[in-house]
Amino acid sequence: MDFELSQDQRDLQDGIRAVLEGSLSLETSRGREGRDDVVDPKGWTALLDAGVFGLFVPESEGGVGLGLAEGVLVAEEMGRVLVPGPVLSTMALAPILDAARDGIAHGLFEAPARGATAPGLVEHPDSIHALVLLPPLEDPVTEPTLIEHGDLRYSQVLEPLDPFTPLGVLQEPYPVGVSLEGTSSPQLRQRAMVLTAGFQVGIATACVEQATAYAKGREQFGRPIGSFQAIKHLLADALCRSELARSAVYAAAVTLDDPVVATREADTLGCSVTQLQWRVVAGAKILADEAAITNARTAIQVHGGMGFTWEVPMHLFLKRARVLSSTFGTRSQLADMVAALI
Amino acid sequence: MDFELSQDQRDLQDGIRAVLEGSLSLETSRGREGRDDVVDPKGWTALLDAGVFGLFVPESEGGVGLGLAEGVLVAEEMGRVLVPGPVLSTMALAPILDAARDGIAHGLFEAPARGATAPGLVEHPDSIHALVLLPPLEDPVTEPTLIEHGDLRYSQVLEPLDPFTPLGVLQEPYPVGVSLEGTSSPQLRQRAMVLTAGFQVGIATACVEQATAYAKGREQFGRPIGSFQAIKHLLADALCRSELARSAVYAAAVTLDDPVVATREADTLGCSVTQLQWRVVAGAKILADEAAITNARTAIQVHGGMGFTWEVPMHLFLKRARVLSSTFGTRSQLADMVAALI
Amino acid sequence: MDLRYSDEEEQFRSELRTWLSGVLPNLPPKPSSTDWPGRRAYDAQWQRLLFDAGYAGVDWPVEGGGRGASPIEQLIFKEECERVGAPYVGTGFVGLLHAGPTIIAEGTQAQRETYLAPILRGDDVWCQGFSEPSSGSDLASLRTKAVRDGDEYVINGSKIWTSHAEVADYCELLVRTGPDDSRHKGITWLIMPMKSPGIEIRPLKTIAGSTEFAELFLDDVRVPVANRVGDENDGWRVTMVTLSFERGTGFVGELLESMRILRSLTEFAKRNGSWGDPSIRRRVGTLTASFDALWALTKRNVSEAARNGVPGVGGVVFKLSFSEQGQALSELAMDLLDRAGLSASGLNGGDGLGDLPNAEYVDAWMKSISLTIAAGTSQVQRNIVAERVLGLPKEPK
Amino acid sequence: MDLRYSDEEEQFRSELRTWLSGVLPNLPPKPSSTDWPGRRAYDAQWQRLLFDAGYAGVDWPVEGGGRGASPIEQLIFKEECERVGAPYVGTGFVGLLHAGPTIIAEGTQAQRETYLAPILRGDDVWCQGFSEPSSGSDLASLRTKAVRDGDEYVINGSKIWTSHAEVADYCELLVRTGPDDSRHKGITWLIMPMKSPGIEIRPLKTIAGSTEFAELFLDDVRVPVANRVGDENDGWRVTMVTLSFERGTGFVGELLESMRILRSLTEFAKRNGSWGDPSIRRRVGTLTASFDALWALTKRNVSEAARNGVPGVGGVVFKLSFSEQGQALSELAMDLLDRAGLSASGLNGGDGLGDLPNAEYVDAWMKSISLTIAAGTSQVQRNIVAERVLGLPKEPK
Repeated sequence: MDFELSQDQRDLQDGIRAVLEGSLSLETSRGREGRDDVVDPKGWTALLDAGVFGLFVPESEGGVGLGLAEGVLVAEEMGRVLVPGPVLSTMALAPILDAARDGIAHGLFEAPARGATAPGLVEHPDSIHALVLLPPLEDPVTEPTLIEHGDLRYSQVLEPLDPFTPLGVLQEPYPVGVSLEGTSSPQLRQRAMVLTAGFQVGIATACVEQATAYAKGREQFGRPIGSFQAIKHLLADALCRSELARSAVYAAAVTLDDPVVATREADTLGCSVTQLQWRVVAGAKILADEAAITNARTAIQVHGGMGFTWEVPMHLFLKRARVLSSTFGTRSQLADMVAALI
Repeated sequence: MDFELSQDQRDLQDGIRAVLEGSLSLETSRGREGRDDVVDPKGWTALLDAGVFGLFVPESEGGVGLGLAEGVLVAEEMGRVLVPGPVLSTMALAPILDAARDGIAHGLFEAPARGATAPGLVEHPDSIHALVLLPPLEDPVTEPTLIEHGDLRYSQVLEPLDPFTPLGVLQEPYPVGVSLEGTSSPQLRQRAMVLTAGFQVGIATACVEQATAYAKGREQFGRPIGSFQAIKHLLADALCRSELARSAVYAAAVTLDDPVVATREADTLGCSVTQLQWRVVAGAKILADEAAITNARTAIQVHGGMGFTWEVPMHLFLKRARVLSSTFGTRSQLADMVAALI
Repeated sequence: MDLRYSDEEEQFRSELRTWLSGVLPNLPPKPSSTDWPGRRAYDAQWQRLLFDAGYAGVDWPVEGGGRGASPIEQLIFKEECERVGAPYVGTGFVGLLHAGPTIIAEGTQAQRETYLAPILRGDDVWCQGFSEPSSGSDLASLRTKAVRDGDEYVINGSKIWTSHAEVADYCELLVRTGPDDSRHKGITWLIMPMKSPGIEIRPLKTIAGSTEFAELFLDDVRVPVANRVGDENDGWRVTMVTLSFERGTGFVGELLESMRILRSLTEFAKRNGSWGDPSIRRRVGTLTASFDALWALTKRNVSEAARNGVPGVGGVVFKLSFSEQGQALSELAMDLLDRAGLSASGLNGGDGLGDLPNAEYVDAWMKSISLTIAAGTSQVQRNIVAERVLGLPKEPK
Repeated sequence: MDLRYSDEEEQFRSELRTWLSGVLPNLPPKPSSTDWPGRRAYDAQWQRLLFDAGYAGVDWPVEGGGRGASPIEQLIFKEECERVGAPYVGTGFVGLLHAGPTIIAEGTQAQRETYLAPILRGDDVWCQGFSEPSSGSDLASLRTKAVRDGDEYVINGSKIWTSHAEVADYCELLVRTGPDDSRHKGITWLIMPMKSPGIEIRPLKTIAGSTEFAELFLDDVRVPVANRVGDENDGWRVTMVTLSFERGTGFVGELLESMRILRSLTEFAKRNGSWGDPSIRRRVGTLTASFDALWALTKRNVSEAARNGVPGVGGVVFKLSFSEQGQALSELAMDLLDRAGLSASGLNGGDGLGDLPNAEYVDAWMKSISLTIAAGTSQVQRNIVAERVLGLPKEPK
């Protein structure tokens, strides 16, 4: 057992970070804030070239042949700089769809739970080539369906909360798509959840780092504000949240990757492997969502009035954290799920 | 409108405080810690002489003729020094029972809600002359019944959480008591709730005061621990909790005392006077319970290791706060009640 | 501990109600939040109506041209206006609540004659130039420099968080006239006409996407010495005097607004089915209790102000508590909206019961983030409670 | 990021399991928590069993007589023992986890030969004399004075929070040998035999009513200079060296115990009907996620210790987070117990499903209050995270 990153994993992390710094820094991305098409083609190509979309595709099929453990590292790095666009869905779909592994953007959409009154909001409607529709959570059997972009009917949302996440309201009834035969909806959903949680850990981490840097430099009352305990303790708690969430996300990724680990752990807890998988995935996303949202709030608070300005990017972290926490289960829904599994 | 204390009220407050300092200081009471009879006869007589038990009895009947506004002030002072014994129930019952107004100790016991699995715990079983049984909350019609002490069957609880609150487990079925004709169960319950909330505010306040005093005197790292922001902010938040709860408790008391105020406020909120009364009483107890429990936790934390010793009395505040928060509705139950009223 | 209003107070309320019910139906529609000239005109019209009815400067002393109402009447005034949705003070905010009272207390007779009446009538709009990019919580470190040149001060520097700058006629400005390190002892309070050359206004976008605020850049702006309120280098005291006008009614509008939102949220929860979830109901119940308590605390604060002139401890307790509860309310709203909270514009909920309230709630959520920051961060407020109320020792420097 | 155990690790686990399953059924019943001699005898017997099986000092280096297990094996050892409810280290705590490792690292050859083997065999019990009434968070301010007199130190002062003092043979004692204001630079680490004249032991009752701890009053206690570990005035460094033996497994027992309590609470909630309340279920779900994450964090910390010798950042993160989650767990238990939480002794719940678990939960609740205090308050821990991990500047003094 060695739950630290391997050298290969560290190299991957460094490599992705370098690619993002070069092509998709937050400063670069902010140039496309609020656009219906937030995806910078050059940045997207850099992700493709770095192997992000082929990450989960076997080497025999021309991919990188890695697992979710590596996937969450990549997602985390993307979260740190708030990479815009349907990147997580395209990554998650790559093992299933040839087009996605070639970097052709795809969206992933959960059918609302029965009785839900919220509108069907699809992300990046103008940027995706097709939309994969997941059946509701309570249906683990039905396979996902694929709807071509041309068949989608949606109205653009005028003021999306997150300027990096344009939205459309899907018109009902949703078009009937093509069933993706042989694809497990639960597996796809879990993959998307873990990647989302990884992105959230990146957000949570970036918030701690940037707020810490600000607290070291900003002076009030003749000293750096980071020398006040009130600020120190806000940031210490934030670090605890991101580190705890990171542990949960890494463990969830490894548990999904490695059946030996899953079997042994399920055995220890006295549950089935399926139950264990849902438990660790849902638990990881609860903590990652909480860490991202709360750390972003903390980062705004530490920045004081400046944190409340549009110019300082802290609000973008908070808004994206909100977007991601509303996908594939909110914290309440996931807590219900975990409770139902024990 | 003048929501500050009147001069008479301030005098009452000072007077009661002097009586308590003289006869029922916390140091004095601690001498009877853990006894089945925690009531010090001298202290009890001092309360009787000070008019505590006749507070709500009309002057024409030999009482003091005051209302709940004054009642909560008295309860608050008693909470500050953790007066032991069935004092709140005896006070609450005094307008109904001649014996109670003469200072003969009486207990008040809520019939458990339907389906409840918790044991029927009666407080101070050895000290009370009789027990008044309130019908469950959902029954506003049935009158309370009185059971003489001799008819009670109970087993003593060996380790009550609060050493100032001895407990007995009532054996079922409970004896059939004498109906207190003409007595409104809801009114009696509300009176008991507001007095309890007042006592909790006293606890919450004492915790802030004592922890503040400790933080000024205790030095670590070469300075008083109260000069560290971490401690300051714990105490500032504690003060906010007790002040907010105090406002709610005073307002609830005045609303029950004064039908003109109740009618106008019900009118403003668009509800009935009965609904308004339950709303303010339940709301006050929610905040008072929360303030007492959380401030006691804060006080222990500020005292550090010493706060975890039996010798330092902070744990007694916490334990009593827990006892009182479990009577006449927990915070969850009361929040349900408030929500049902709006 | 008396919550009954006196006959005089009831009469004040009843006359106000009658007047409001007559005047409100005839108001024009509210301009869009980005139409600054429209907003100024709308607010000015409302202020003129108040003026003509004798309600302008209800909290101002009579000698300043106000109504000189008691703190209790001020509370009634704010409560009644809020309950019927009367216009807010809007662009008149700084003039009516801050600059005007300061000039009454500390201005010269000539200044009073010049500036007070146009504020009361709604003719003049004021803005505030206090905070600076490098002086937020620590206002006494402000750097905007004023150098005496004959009968004028020549001012250079920048200000931030200035509301309504685009339409303001005057700015209440704090400048450094003492040495760089003079802190509280080297600050002067000036009236700066906004048409003075050298003022650049740059709108400051908030995270809610709105531009309620602006930055001011001052480049050799000349202000007559006659526009100084109080002595040179005595501006800190002048500013503190203004704070002492608070009568405990500062947040009445925000509190009643929050209570209204909580009611509408409750209705929404009942419509969309989430009322069936006890944890939602309990959050609503607990918030209701907290807002009721804040309303009771407001009455305590106002009563204390009526007795002693200032609201005492309760003011900062209110600010800290309300900031938390206001954020808890908006978090509840976002949780109830779920995915609908991802848009700040209207969305159809598809529940057959009309539009979702999402635009309003999402906007309120974003604005609520500033509750623990604006007008003194909660961290600074907690220090104030700990040191000034509880008497805990100051930190070493 | 590999959570598979190696074949060697699996074999270690499997042998341990076999041994535990053979030895546990034959243990005598546990003595009452107040029977100190009984507890000492029970713990000594268990330690002797471990010793004979080669598991004594599993985390000690081989040269100290221990097993020299890797951090991963140490984790496995603690996990397996906890899962089958093997006895805790109990009165052997200070000797095995603290004094022994310190003597291995810093003691003389003679000290090693004298003290180590009896600890491993369970023959000697040690206690700790570090904290003082006036030195809690700020240990370096300790005042217990040791004055050299020939070949002895003469010691006066008092110590607090000393576990198992009543049955201890030795005390690891920190004393001031430098000037009063010498702080870290004037502290010496001594081995004090508990049978020395001049030691008074006074039990210290905690809020849970138990006397796990005692105060020590030292009146002219004489300790040979030969009992000094490390140089005079170098005791602070010796103490810090001991801390570096932590391999990230420090809280494994407490964590697995919390997970067990959460499972039993869940069963209780299902029995008593409160499982029907979604807010209860969600608290259980969220706590489950948090404890699972803490378990994952433990594995990260142990892995880092296996690589670099120390667990790194994760240790203090674990302590802070676990303290909060442990308290959240016990608050949940108290909420579920409702009125039954008012007694720390057994009560019949009257639900026809057997006794309530109240005594256990109430006791756990009271003890959980110390989580944010003992072994470094959360306030001190947050400072450590902020300054040592995040690199934020220290406060002015």
